[in-house]
Amino acid sequence: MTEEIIIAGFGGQGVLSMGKILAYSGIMQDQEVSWFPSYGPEMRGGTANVTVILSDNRISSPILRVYDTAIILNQQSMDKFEEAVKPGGLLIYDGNGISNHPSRKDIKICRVDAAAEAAKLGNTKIFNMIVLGGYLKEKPVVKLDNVMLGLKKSLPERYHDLLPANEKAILRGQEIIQTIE
Amino acid sequence: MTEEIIIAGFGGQGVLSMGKILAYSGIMQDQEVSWFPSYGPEMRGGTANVTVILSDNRISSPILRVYDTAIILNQQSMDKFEEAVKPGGLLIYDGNGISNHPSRKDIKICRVDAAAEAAKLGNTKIFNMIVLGGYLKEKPVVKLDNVMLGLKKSLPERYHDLLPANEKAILRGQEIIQTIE
Amino acid sequence: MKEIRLMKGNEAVAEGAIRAGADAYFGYPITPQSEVMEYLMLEKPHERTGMVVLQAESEVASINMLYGAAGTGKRVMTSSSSPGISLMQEGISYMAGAELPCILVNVVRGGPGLGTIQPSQADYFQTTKGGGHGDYRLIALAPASVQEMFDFAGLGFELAFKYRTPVMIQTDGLIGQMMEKVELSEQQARITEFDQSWATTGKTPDRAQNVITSLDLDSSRQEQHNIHLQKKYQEVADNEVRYETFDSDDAEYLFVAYGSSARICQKAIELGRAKGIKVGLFRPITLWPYPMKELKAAAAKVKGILAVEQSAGQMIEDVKLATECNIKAEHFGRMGGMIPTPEEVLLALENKIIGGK
Amino acid sequence: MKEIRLMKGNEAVAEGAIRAGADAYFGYPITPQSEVMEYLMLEKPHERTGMVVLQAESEVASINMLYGAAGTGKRVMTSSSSPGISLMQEGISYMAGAELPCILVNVVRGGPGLGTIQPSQADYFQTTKGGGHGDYRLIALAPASVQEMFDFAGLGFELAFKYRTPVMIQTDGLIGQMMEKVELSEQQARITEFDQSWATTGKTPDRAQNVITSLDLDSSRQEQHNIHLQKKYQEVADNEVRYETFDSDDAEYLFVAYGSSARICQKAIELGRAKGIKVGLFRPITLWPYPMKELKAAAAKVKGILAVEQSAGQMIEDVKLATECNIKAEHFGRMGGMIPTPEEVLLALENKIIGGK
Amino acid sequence: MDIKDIIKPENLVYKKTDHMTDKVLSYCPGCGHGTAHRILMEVIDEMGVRADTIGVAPVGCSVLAYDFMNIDMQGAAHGRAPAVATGIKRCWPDKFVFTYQGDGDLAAIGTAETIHACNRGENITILFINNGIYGMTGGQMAPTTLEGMRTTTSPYGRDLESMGNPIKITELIANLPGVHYVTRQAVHTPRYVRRTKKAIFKAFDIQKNKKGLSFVEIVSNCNSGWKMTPNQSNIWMEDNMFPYYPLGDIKVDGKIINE
Amino acid sequence: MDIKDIIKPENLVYKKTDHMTDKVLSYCPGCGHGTAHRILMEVIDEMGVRADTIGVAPVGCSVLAYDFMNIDMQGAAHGRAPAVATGIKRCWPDKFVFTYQGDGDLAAIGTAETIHACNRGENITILFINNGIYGMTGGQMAPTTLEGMRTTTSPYGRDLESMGNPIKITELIANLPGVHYVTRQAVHTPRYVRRTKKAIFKAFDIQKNKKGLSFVEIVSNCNSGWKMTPNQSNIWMEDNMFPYYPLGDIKVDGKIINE
Amino acid sequence: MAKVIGAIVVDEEHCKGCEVCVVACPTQVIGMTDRVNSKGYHIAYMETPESCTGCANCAIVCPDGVITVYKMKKEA
Amino acid sequence: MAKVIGAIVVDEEHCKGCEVCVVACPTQVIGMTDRVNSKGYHIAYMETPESCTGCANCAIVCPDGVITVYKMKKEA
Ligand SMILES: Cc1ncc(C[n+]2csc(CCOP(=O)(O)OP(=O)(O)O)c2C)c(N)n1
Ligand SMILES: Cc1ncc(C[n+]2csc(CCOP(=O)(O)OP(=O)(O)O)c2C)c(N)n1
Ligand code: SF4
Ligand code: SF4
Ligand code: SF4
Ligand code: SF4
Ligand code: SF4
Ligand code: SF4
Ligand SMILES: [Mg+2]
Ligand SMILES: [Mg+2]
Repeated sequence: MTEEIIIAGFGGQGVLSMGKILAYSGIMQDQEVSWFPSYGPEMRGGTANVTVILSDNRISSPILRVYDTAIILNQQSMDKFEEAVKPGGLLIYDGNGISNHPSRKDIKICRVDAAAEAAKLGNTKIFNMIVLGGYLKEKPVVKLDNVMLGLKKSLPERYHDLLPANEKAILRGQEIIQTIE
Repeated sequence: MTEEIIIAGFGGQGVLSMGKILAYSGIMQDQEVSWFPSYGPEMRGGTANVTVILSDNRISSPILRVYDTAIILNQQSMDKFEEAVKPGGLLIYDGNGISNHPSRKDIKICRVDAAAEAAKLGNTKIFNMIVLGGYLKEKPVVKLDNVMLGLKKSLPERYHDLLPANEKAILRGQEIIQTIE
Repeated sequence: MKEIRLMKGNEAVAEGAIRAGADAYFGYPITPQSEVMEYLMLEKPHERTGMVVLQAESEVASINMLYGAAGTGKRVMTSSSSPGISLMQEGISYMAGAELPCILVNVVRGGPGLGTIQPSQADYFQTTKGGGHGDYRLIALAPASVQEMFDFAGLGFELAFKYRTPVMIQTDGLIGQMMEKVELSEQQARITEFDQSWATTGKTPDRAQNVITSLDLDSSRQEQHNIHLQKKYQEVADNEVRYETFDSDDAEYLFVAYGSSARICQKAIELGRAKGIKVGLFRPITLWPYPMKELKAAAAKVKGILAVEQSAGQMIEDVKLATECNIKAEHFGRMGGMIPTPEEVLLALENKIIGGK
Repeated sequence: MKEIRLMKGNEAVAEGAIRAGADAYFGYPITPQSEVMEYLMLEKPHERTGMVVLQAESEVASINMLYGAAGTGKRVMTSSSSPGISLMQEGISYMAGAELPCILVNVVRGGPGLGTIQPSQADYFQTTKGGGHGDYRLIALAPASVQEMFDFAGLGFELAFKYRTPVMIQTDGLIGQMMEKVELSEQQARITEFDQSWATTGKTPDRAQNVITSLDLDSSRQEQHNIHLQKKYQEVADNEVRYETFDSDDAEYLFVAYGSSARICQKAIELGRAKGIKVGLFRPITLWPYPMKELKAAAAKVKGILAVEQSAGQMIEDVKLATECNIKAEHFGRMGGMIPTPEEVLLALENKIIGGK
Repeated sequence: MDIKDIIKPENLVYKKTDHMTDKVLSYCPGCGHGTAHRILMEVIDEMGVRADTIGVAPVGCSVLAYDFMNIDMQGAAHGRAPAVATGIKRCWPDKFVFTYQGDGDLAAIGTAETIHACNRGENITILFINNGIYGMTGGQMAPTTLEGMRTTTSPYGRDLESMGNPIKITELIANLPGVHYVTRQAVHTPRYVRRTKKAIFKAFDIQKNKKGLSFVEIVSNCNSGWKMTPNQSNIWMEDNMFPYYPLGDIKVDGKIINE
Repeated sequence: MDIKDIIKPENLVYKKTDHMTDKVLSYCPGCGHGTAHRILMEVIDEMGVRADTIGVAPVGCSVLAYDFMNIDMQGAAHGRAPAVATGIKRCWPDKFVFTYQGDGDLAAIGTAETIHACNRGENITILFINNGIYGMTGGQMAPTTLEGMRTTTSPYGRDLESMGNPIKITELIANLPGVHYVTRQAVHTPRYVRRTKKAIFKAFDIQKNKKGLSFVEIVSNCNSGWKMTPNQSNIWMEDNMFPYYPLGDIKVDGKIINE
Repeated sequence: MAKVIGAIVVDEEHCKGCEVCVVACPTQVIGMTDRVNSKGYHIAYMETPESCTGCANCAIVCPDGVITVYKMKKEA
Repeated sequence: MAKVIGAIVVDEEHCKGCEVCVVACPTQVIGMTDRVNSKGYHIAYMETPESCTGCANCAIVCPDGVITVYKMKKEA
């Protein structure tokens, strides 16, 4: 199994840490993983994205032109990455702030309104976990147990009390994700 | 005509400027010239030498292993350069401070006791001009007129009153040089 | 049990240095490698192993602090990125001349000048041919994974001390910034009882003074010193070549690429083989000494070579020298921080080598 | 009437700069080139032509003063010797990246490190392959006489402005310290009304702001900038190759040498021809762009090449690349400030090329 | 009364000077760099000297200053702006030349260039933005970082013993005879903005009259690096930075002010 | 009484310390470098700390200091001795580490390293030989060259307007809190040699007690560069250098001495 | 007596929502919108326009220079 | 009263003839030889040995450290 993912959005949306949790989860189930972020000062207030690859085999290129899955969290990223999903691949997006919705017919498109949901739950910090949940619903590349282990690894100990909230968010994401025709 | 000369002695003996005057003299009679000194802090209190080449043709290497003429002004230089005179070449030295006199049979050896003579004349500054005079007696590669022109060129204007004394020293050198059997 | 972590390349080389028993790190922040010092500061290696970490006032100061500490026999490291490495060139030449072991890490970014902070491989010439003055060489290791970033810290110290010479870990923003799984080796003790025969640790009555210098105003002695250095470099060239091949057994074409480009080429091979193109990879691990003989041998079995490097074409010169211009060899690269995609690389192979005359 | 003087190479390049209408010199003392600034200070060029001469606090400051002045469209020069040139590498990369014209003079001494103050040619790699970071090139002129030291100041400015790029006058202690006859050309006026289309001289209402920078954080634009630079370098390579040959018409063997080594080889040719050895000289005048095609053509007519360079063997790589390894080519050189004698050079030809297998 | 009646050209009181470009500033929300840029451009605007002004941008968050200041500018290498400015000024003694530098740029890697441009009394103006941190590279310790302050390279707080003292470079260079005017200001409140602008005016006036080097430090916030909101950071700055880096003139007319 | 009766081992009063090698000093006749070397070695000898001392030589006339000081030494790049010493000292906090630097080395190219080692309060000793000139390279102007002084790069005398002011780096670094002891001395007469030796003792003592950086400037002659005989140069030094660079302690026990 | 009345115009797309103007206004005129601009920032606006004196404090201190200020005399 | 008498020994080959010792001697003991050593330098020597007090001033100030000093009590 090899899953090649791009996650893209605003700097503050937790894009990088979502990728990191995914990568950690992969490690927890003995997979090879790679995580490559956009970096540098242009991230300041701008966009952020990260390429995550999970695989049973040694990973070749950590950067890619096309992806199995694109998780898209703002309009700029939609403009940039809709075309980068492999035919037959998956595109997940949060509808908040999206003006031009994805239109490709050769891929599966899902929507997870995580921003709205997070606002509803009064905790914007779990936004990215809701998205992650949605993704895992569609592609259970890692087991929830391993995600929780990964989360634990990637969070400093002093934040471990947040783990239950995060787990809930993931579950909620799995519930609210919907496939767009 | 090509004349390849090494002049070697102590730092304070005017070795470099003697070479410079010779080079200037060559220019005055439309020759090609090159002048390459030993340089750097090791000159401080140590030895100094300069390679001077005068030629009617374009000069190739400004540094050499063997010379037509070696003008040697202290023992260290004697040790180093006696062997560097081409067979049939000329070695001129000042006997002052020389403990091992030159012994080669295949070259012409001349002695010009310029230090003693300069002391006698009460002007140690003209030491190198006496040596130069001796050399020009043996090898009139440049005309005295041109030497004086060269001297004029290489001396700052404020020292031009010293020219007559220098001319006299050259003439004196021509007188006192003697060939050693 | 193996200790496994998800780490950035920059963090891995820092942790690698700690575990290899490094004594000191001196550095100055610059993107995309600031995580090296940040990681070290966070880890308090002074408490873990006694390792010293100091933020210097500049890269010039860093390299000269390295010189001082290395001159006492210590295992020392610095890291920077292209402009900062340029500032170190005088100091690097001094360290090579004075035969001081150390690890330098260059997380290369796009140049020239201030350029960009994105990944690049355009400092190949600087590292392999001599960015500083005089005849010297750096042993240059080019990791292609985060694991190697970790491993090469240890290997780097080993080589640096074996030959008393600076070792460059030549990598780029891609390897430095990406995270991968790393298997950590065990902590090695810092070496406090070491060979001080040459190190300046204070003259004791039982030995003559030790002096660390690159100066000898006597040219003939200076030449002897240079001959000694050249002999040492020859020994390194004879013994320390490292490289790796992928899918090269049946290959008709070869990518030659190091570091991040090698990773991209591996994906291009997957894509190429899927299309029936028999292409393999020759990956120099040591950029200097360059695997001359090994590449020549590998080249003899194929029809053409594409050297892939994120530059205008630097390593291609060594490819040509290695293969004695006996085989079609072209350069493909992107510049200014652009990273080529596997698709582009494959296309370049098809156009420049397979399709080319 | 021709103005003829006996001058040191260092003085000649300084006088050449004044006469070529240089606007400014910034530098820092270092043997064996301190006479450049000393000569300028003595000559009061500020009174002669208005030229500015300033002793900087370091070579790092010098190169950045150069950057500032060059960025306003001025004709500027600095000079140094090996360790000082190493310190300038960041600044040189910046100037290349920002496309600033200037003359750099490297009066090379023995390295690595502090080395010695005697002549050397071991900074060939640094100058021709890129001592600084990133993909850039310096036009490198290698004078072989004091006359050329004078002439190349003018030529250097011409090329620097034609291509808006730094020009290196690559010489060594031998050429810098020796005196020869120089025929001085006439004083050229300093150019006060110049093309300010790119220079930062104060934004006027009739034009957009001018900016001098080497930064572009946008990688695709940075790549475009790099492509532009590479095109420019190609143009230089196509048009500005300079070289010279001696006694090569009937030659069976060729010395390839530049600068002071070329002079020594000329004497070796005299000695060799006296012994009946038909040897000639191919002398690259531009070290970059290297006379690739021209050397290839010259090599086709001979049996073997000895590359003579006061180094451990740097230019030999370009000789091999130029000749595509199709001809026997060996390196001969001395190091650490030792200057080979003509006799040695000839002997090396006999042993390594004529006698060699 | 309707707002539309007020918003009329003839009622205009304040508007960003056209010496600033229209590009969106690359600075974080609330960062003092933007304010400092603007008042500097206002001075050049009001003095009418744009055609005679060449600015030098540093490497730091303000590396792109030339994207925002609509004047001729050069981007210097990290720390070398004073040398770059020297090169310019020596060739163009009648132009106005300024550098705009951060604390890492000016007081760490650029120390030698700063000290020597000051010591030579180059007739230029140095604007020094002291935010106690390396903003650009992600919040590392600067030479001016306060004792105990947490940064990414002093994650447990700056320790004087091992990391040295926060340096008062401004007081230091004030001792040099070539330096004519030295002041320390801030731009986080309207009052200080007005004062700082006056100081910049004065600095340019000194340059015009060829009296030597003028040096204007602006103590500023780096809310991203300090990990605070902009307004929090301004309060923290008043409480912590100003006591160590007290505001006010340090040297006027070539004479050090002794309180 | 016969001289031979006096010259006996038991009557020995003074003899060059064996911490100096027997090599002929590379310095010009009468140059203060030799004296400075010797008293430094005497201090190390008398303190018995050779086995714990690492010296750092600069680039300057004293580049070969390690040929004369019979102790472990490193030759630093021009100006970088304080960084080299920092590297050593951080790894060996219990060793004695000193730098020996000229005025070009310390106050021109090495300004940043000097200021920052001082500012960090590295527990080292800096010996600073100020002879107002670049001796090694043939007598060029140094940052400390006096106004009007002729050198090969100021052949018509140092002009303050275009070449800047002679810098008092010693007074400058005395302002830095990390610096514990700063003094300015000379070695051209027996009285000053004895004083300077005491100052060096004090500096090493401070280092032993880990109190911070100590900085001993020695105003010295460069008769070659100044183009005078040694004794002339010493008189010229008293008449011209001392008024500008007054001798005496500048900072003691971390406190600046105000006259 | 002629009272002075002011008004500000915020360049909404370029406001970064830093709120520095909010605390700088001596008469507490400025508030922040709930909605965000395309960069995701809340926007400064006149919450109590009637209190604005046109003193320009807000504009002077706005790091992004996005405030334009107007002022006129209002007959009492 | 026991008078103190001193003597100095100059390492002749290593003396550089700088004459710094000459002016440093409080009792004008030291003169310079006419002859030179192999480096060409005149050499410091005790011109008036009877005046030497063994104070070591000359040795302390000799840049090349070539003076060794001896001293003994001379019964009056
Ligand atoms: C030679 C070199 N070293 C390091 C860097 C990386 N760098 C860029 S900006 C910077 C520090 C910026 O801090 P400061 O000068 O305080 O400016 P600020 O961003 O805080 O305004 C550093 C270290 C560089 N670009 N070049
Ligand atoms: C990077 C570099 N720049 C320049 C030099 C040349 N250089 C050697 S010593 C020196 C100055 C010496 O003057 P100072 O430090 O005052 O020592 P002094 O000789 O007067 O004792 C210079 C410029 C060098 N070796 N390295
Ligand atoms: S990082 Fe700091 S200094 Fe830089 S723009 Fe952001 S707040 Fe301003
Ligand atoms: S040049 Fe000057 S400093 Fe150097 S040894 Fe001679 S007198 Fe001393
Ligand atoms: S200060 Fe400017 S950018 Fe900040 S909230 Fe107010 S208007 Fe917006
Ligand atoms: S102009 Fe003055 S009163 Fe009006 S909003 Fe701005 S700060 Fe407030
Ligand atoms: S020991 Fe004293 S008295 Fe004797 S020669 Fe020396 S200085 Fe003079
Ligand atoms: S001071 Fe020393 S070197 Fe100088 S003359 Fe006297 S003994 Fe000789
Ligand atoms: Mg800052
Ligand atoms: Mg000096």
